[in-house]
Amino acid sequence: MTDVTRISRRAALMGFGATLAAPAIGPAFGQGAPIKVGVLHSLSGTMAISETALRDTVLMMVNWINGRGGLLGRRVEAVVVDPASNWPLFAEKARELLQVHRVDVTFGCWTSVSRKSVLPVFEELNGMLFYPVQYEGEEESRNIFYTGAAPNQQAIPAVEYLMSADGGGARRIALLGTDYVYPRTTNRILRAFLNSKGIADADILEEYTPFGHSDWQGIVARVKRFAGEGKKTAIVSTINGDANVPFYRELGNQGIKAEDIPSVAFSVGEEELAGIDTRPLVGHLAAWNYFMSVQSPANTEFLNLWRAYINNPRRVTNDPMEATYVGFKMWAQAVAAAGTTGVDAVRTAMYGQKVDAPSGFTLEMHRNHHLSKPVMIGEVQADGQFNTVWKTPGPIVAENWSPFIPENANRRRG
Amino acid sequence: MSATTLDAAPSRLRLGLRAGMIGAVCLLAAFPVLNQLPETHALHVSDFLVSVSGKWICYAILALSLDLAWGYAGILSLGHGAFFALGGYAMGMHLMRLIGPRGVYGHPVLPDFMVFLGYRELPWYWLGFDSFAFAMLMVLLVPGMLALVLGWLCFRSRITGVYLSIITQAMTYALMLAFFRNDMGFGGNNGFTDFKELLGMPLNTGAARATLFYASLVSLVVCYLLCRWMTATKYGRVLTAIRDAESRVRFLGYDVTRHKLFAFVASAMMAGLAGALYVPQVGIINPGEFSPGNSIEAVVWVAVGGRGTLVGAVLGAFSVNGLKTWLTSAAPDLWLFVLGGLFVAVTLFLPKGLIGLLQGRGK
Amino acid sequence: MKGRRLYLDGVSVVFDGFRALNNLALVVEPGEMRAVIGPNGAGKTTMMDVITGKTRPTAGVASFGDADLTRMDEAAIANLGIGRKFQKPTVFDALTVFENLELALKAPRGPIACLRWILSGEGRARVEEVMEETGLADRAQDPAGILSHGQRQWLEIGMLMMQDPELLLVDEPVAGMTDAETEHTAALLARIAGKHSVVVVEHDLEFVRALGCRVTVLHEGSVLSEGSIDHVQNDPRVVEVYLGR
Amino acid sequence: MARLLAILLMLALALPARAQDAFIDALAGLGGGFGAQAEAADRLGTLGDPRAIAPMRALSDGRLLRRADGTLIIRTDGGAIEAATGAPADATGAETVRINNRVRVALRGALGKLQLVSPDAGERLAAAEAVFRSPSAENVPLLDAALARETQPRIRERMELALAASRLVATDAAQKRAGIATLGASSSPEARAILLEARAQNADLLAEIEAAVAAIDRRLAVRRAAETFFQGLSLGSVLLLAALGLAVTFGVMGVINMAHGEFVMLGAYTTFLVQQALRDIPGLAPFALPLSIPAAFLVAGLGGLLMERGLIRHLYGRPLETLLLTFGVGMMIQQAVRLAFGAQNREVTSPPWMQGTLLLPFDIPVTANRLWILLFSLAFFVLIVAAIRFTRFGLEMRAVTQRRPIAAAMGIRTGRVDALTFAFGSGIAGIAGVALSQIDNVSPNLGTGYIIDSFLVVVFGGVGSLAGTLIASFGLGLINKVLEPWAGAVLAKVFVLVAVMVFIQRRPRGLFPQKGRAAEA
Repeated sequence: MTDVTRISRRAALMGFGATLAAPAIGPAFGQGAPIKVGVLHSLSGTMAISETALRDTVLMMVNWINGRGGLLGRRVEAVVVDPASNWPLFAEKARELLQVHRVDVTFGCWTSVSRKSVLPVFEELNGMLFYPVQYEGEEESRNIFYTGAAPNQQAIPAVEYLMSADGGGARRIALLGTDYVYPRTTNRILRAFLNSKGIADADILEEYTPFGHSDWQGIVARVKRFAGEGKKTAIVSTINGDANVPFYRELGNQGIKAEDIPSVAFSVGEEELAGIDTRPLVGHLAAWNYFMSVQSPANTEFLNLWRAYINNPRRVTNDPMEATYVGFKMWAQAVAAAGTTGVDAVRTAMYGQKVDAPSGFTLEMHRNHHLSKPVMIGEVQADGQFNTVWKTPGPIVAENWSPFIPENANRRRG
Repeated sequence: MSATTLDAAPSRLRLGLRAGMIGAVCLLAAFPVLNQLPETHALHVSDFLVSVSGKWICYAILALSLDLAWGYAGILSLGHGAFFALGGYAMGMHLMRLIGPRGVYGHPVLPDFMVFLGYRELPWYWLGFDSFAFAMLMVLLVPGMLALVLGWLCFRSRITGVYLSIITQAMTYALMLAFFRNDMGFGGNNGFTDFKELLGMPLNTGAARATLFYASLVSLVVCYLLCRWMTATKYGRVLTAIRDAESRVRFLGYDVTRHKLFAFVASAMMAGLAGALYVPQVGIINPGEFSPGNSIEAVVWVAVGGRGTLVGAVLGAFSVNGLKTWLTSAAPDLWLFVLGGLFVAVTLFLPKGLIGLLQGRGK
Repeated sequence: MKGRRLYLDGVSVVFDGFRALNNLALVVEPGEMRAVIGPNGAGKTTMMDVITGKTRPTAGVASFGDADLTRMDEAAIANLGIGRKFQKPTVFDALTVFENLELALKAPRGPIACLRWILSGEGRARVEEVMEETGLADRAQDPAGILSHGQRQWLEIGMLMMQDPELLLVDEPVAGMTDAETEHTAALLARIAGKHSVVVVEHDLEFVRALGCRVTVLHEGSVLSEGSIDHVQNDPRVVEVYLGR
Repeated sequence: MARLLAILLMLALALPARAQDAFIDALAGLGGGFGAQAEAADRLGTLGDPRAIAPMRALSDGRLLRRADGTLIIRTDGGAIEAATGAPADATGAETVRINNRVRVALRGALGKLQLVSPDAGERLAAAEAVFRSPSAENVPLLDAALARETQPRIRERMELALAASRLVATDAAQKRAGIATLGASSSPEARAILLEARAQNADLLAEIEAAVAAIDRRLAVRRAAETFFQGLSLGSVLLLAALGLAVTFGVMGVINMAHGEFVMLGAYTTFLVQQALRDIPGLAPFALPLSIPAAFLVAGLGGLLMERGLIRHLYGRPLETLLLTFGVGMMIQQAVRLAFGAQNREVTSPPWMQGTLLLPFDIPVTANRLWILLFSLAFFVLIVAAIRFTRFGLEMRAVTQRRPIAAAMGIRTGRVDALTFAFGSGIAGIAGVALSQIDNVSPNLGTGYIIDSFLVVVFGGVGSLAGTLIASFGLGLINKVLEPWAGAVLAKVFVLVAVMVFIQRRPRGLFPQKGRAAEA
C-alpha cells in the first residue's frame, strides 16, 4: 500500500498524473478501472500563486483515499492539467478532462471567470465540478458543487462584526476591491445591507483597482482622509491575491493601525500572509469559514495529513484548501453511498451528505449545491496566523441568491 | 506573372506544399464526419479533437493576418490580439443579445451582468447588436477602424520597427485595462459567457459545433486565398519592397502610408473575423484576450511556422497550439520549458521557421 | 511638354543648432546637366534631401515648375517627375531584377491600382528594353540581393529610367567602382541626360570634367562658386577650401 | 525546587486576600473576556497606579499568560513573573491571553494616561499620542500636570493637542472654546477628525468648529499637494528602477529583452535568499538588504552574461527576433523559479529603518520605504551615468554602440563589450528587484507587471538616452498620480498610455532623441 502511495505521489509531483502506469497497483484494488479525478487548477500564469496549493490538496486526498483502499474497491487516479490562468484554456481543458480522460469528477477553478468559462462545458457534458472558493453567489448549476462561501457566509457577518462594539463600532465603511465580479457583487450586497442598517451612502467609499495593482499610495491616503471625517471607520477589502502584499505594506507604512481603522479582508488567508511581514498588521481582520489555527480533532487530522504529504514546514493550509478537503471527502462519501461514480446518482447522494470539517463543525451539502458553513473572524497575528476573535454558533445555510439583490426576485428558476 | 523561368526544385517544393495543404484542408473538413463514426472505429475523431481544432483554425486565421502585416509589410504588431479580441467582443455582444429573457434574471433585454450591476437600460453602444448582419459588420469595422486610426497616426509619423511594436503593445495593454473595468459596460473581468444560440442554432450541440467548424475552415481558406492574391499581385511586391527598404519605395512615388495602412487594416479585419469565429466555439470572451502575452504568442506562431510564407503562418499556429494542448495535460509542470525552448531553438536555428526546414530538404 | 525648372532660393536647414544649409540658391534649367561638388559636410546630400522632400527646409523656397517642393512628401515629389539615385545603391533584395524594374514603371501607384495591376505588353517591352540597356537582361529572374555592387548601381539607374523623371538627382554614382564599371555608368547617365535635367553630386573631379557641364561648388551649406569646371578650379576661394586647410 | 513552587503557590493564593486594593481587583479583569478586558483597562488607566503598566503592556504585546486558576503571569525575556506582584512565577501550562481591537484601543488609552510622566521621552510622546486619540474629560488634569513638567517641544506640542481634544469633551464652554482654538491652529488630520466628531454634541459652538476645520483644511491642502507630488515621484522612482536596465540593454544595445522582468524577479529572489542565509547570523542580519544589492547585481548580471553569450550573440542585427528568443527564455526562467521556490509569495522583510512613516519638513508624511527607494533610485542613476561616462568600460561601450567597426578596428574587443554591457544592464535589473521586493510581491510573476511600463518609459524618454529615461519615469509617475484622484487608478493608467502613444506620434524618437546622422541609419 505504501508503495502505491509513494509512487503515485512522485508521479503526480513529476507532473505525469495523467500517464501513471498501471503495474504498480497491487491486488488491494478490485478489477474495475481506476476512478479518475480531474484537477483543473492553474499551475502557471497569474493564478498559479493561489491554485497550486489546491492542486496539492487534491493530490493529497487522492493519496489518502488510495491509502484507505480506494473507492468502491477501485483505485483513484488524478488527472492533472494546467489551464495556465487562461480562461478559454480552462474551457478547453474541461472538455478534454470530460471527453478524453473521461474523469468522474473534477476539482478546480479559483476565479469566477474560470468557473463561468467551464460551466457550459460541465452542463453540456453532464460532468461534476467541485468549486472550493468563496464567490459572489448568483449561480446554482446542477453540475457544480460550491464548497466555498456565498456572500452571506462571509461578507455580511464580517461587516456586522465591524459595526459591533467588539469590532470597533464602525459607522463609516471603505469598500476596497479589485475590479471584477466578486468584489462588485459583494460590495453591492454590502451597500444594500449597510443602508438597511442606517449607514448612508455618504459614509460608504467604494474604490476599485486593477488586478495586480501595486501602487497603493493614493488609495490608502484617500482612505485615511475618508476616515478623518469624525466617524469610526473600517475597511472592507475584497482585494484579490497578488495586490494584497503591496496593499498591506502600504497600510502598515502609512501607519494605519487596526485600532484606528480596522480592515477586514475576504480574500486574504494564511497563504497570502506567508508573503508578508505581519507584525505591523496585527489586529487587522479576515473573515473565512476556516483558519489553520482552529483547534479541532478534524483540523488536527487535516494538518497531519497535509504535513505528511507536503513535507515542508513552511506550507500552510487555508480556507479554499479546507473547502477542497471537505468537498473531496463529501464526494467520496456520496460515491460510496451511491455505489457508483455516475454523475446523476452521485449528485442525488450528495444532498444531505455531512462531513466533520476541520473548522470544527459538521457541514452539510444542501439542495442548493452549497455547503452550510460557520463564519469566523480572525485577527492577524505576528506569526502569520489568524486568531479567531468571533464565530457563529453554528453553520449558516448559504444564500447564493442574495436577498439584498432586488433582481433576484425576478430570477428564473430551475 | 513574371515567374517564367523558376528553376525546378522550388517549384516541386511549391507543388508539394500545395498538395499537402489541400490534403490537410480535406482532412480537417472530414473531422466532423469522422466524428460521427462509432468510437471504437479506427478513424473516429473525438468530440474534443473537433472542438479544439475549430479553435486552432481561428488561431490560424489570426496567424495569417499577422503574417500579412509582419511577414509581407514588415509591420510587427505586438497588438494583433487586440483586433482579435475586438472582433470577439463584437460577436460576444451579439451572442449576449440573443440570450434575451433566458438569462438568470429573466430580463427581456439586459444581459445578466448588467442586471446585477444595476443598469437600467442598454448602453447606446450595445444597440444594433441584436442583428446578426450588424454584428458581423462591426466584427470587421471595429478592428478595421482601430487599425486605420492607429496605423494612420503611426505610418504618417514614420514610426517603424521596434517603436511601432511597442506602441501596438501599449495599445492592447491599454485596451485590456479599460475592458477590465466593469464601468465600461463589457462585463469586466468575466466578459461574456453562457451563450445560448447563434442564428437559431443552440450552441451546445454537435451540429452547431460542426457548423462553426466549417464556417471557420471556409474562412481560413478564403482568408488564405485573399492573402495569396494580395501578395501575388504587384501590391504584394510593393509591400515586400516597403518591408525591405521603406524610404526607397517613397522615392519611387509610392505613398507608403497608404499601402501600409491598407495592409494593416485588412489584416486587422481578418484578425477580427478570427476572433468572432473563436468566441462561440470557446464559449467565452474576456479582457484576458487583450493581454500583451497573447499577441506575442501569435507572433511566435508565425515565427515558428516561417514568416513571409502564408503556409508557414498556418502551420505555425497549428503546431504550436497543438503542442500546447498536448503538453498542458501531458506535462503540466514542464510544458513552459518545452515551449520556451522551442521558441529559442526556432529563432536560433530555424530563422525561416518550419517551412524553412521543408525548403532546406526540398533543395 | 515644356520643361520645368528647379528653383532653390534662400534655403536653410538647421539640425539641432547645426546649419547644414545656409541660404542656398540654385537654379537648374530644363534639360540642363549640373554637377555639384564640395568637401564633406558641405551640404550636398542635405540639398538633395530638400529637393526630394526627405528633409523640410527651416527657411527658403524650393520649387519645381509651379510645384512647391517644401509642402510635398517624397512620393508626391517622385510622382512630379523628380527621380533620385542614392549614393549607396538601394534596390529591393527580395524581388527579382524584373520585379524591381516593374515597380518603378510609371503607372498608378495606389494600393487598389496595384492589386488590379496587369503588366501590359508595352510595359513588358519597356522593362526588357531597360534590362538590355543596363546589361541585366540575363539576370531578369535573379533576386536583386545576389547582384554585385556595380550591377546594383545599374539596376538602380534602370529603375530611374523606368520612372522616366524630368529631373534626375544622382549622388556619387561611381563611388567604389572599377574603371570599367565607371565607364559603363557614365555612358548610362549620358544616355539619360539627353532627355532630362540632371544634377550630379560627385567628389571625383575627373568624372565631373568628363561630364563637361556647369559646376556648382558648395561650402558650409551655401554656394561658394558656380561656372564652368575651369572657372571654378581657378576660383581662389575654391582653391582655399579644397587645398588650403 | 518543590519548596520554591510551594511558596509561590501560597503567595498566589494569599494575594487576593492580602491585597484588597482596587488595582488587584481591576487587574483580574485583564484575563477575562474582551468586554471585561476593555473595562479593566479603562479602570486601570483611571486608577493611575503605575503597577498596571507592565501587565497592560504585556497584554498588548501578547506576553500576558493565564494559568488555569486564573492567575495572570507576564512572560519576560528570561522567564515569567506574577502580574500582580512582580514575583517570579512558573509559566507552565499557562495560556496566552488573547485580545481584540476593542481591547487594544482601551489599553492604548490607559497606557497613555499612565505614561504621560514616564521618564522615557519616547514613551511620553507615544502616551501623548495615545491620549490624543482617546479624549476624555478626566485626561485634562493629567495632561495639565504632565505639561507642567514637560520640556521637549515636540512632546509638548502633542500634549497640548491632546489637552485641547480632551477639553473639547469637557463640560465647560470656555474650556471647549480653548480646545477648539488649539486644535484649529494645528495642521493635524486627527485634530480635524476630532473637531468634526464634536459637532454633534456642540450645536452652540458649530460656527467656531467649522472655522477651525476650515483653517486646518487650508493647511492640509498644501500638504496634500505635496503628498501627491511625493507619490508621483515615488511611482516615478519605481518606473526608473525597472526601466534603467532596459535603457541599457534596449536603449544602448538595441536588444529587445522580454526577459528583462525576469531578471528583476531574480534580483528579488536573491534578496530573499540573502535574507534567509543571514537570518541567524546576529551581526549580519541587519545588513541583509544592503548586501543583497551586490548579490542581486551578480546573480542577474551572470544570468545576462550567459544569455548574451549563449543566445543573443547569434542574433545581432535582428532585434525583432531577439524579442521572440527572450520571450521564450523569460517563460523558462519564470517556470524554473516557480518550481524551485513554489508559486507562492516569498516574504522579504523590511529593515526597521524602512518601515513606517517619516515626517519631512512642514509635516509632510512620507512612507520610509518609498523615500529610501526614491533616494536610492536617484543615487543609483547617478552611479550608472558616471560608470558609463567616466570608466574605461563605459567608453568602450559607447564606442561599440556608436561605431562598431571603427571600435573594432581600434582594438576594442566588441564581443566582450557586448557581453559585459548586457550583463551590466541585466545586473541593474537585478538591483531593481532588490528595491521592488520592498514594495511588491516576491513571486514568479513579479517581473511581468513591469515589462510594458519599462519599454514605454525607455521609448518615451528617447532610446539611448539615460537622461530621457529619468525624465520620462518621473514625468509619467507624476502625471499618473495627479490624474488618479479624478480618473481612478485604471483610467489614469489608460490615459497615460494613450498620451504616450500620441506623444510618440509627434516625436517618434522620444523626449531626448539621439542626435546626428547615426540616429538616422
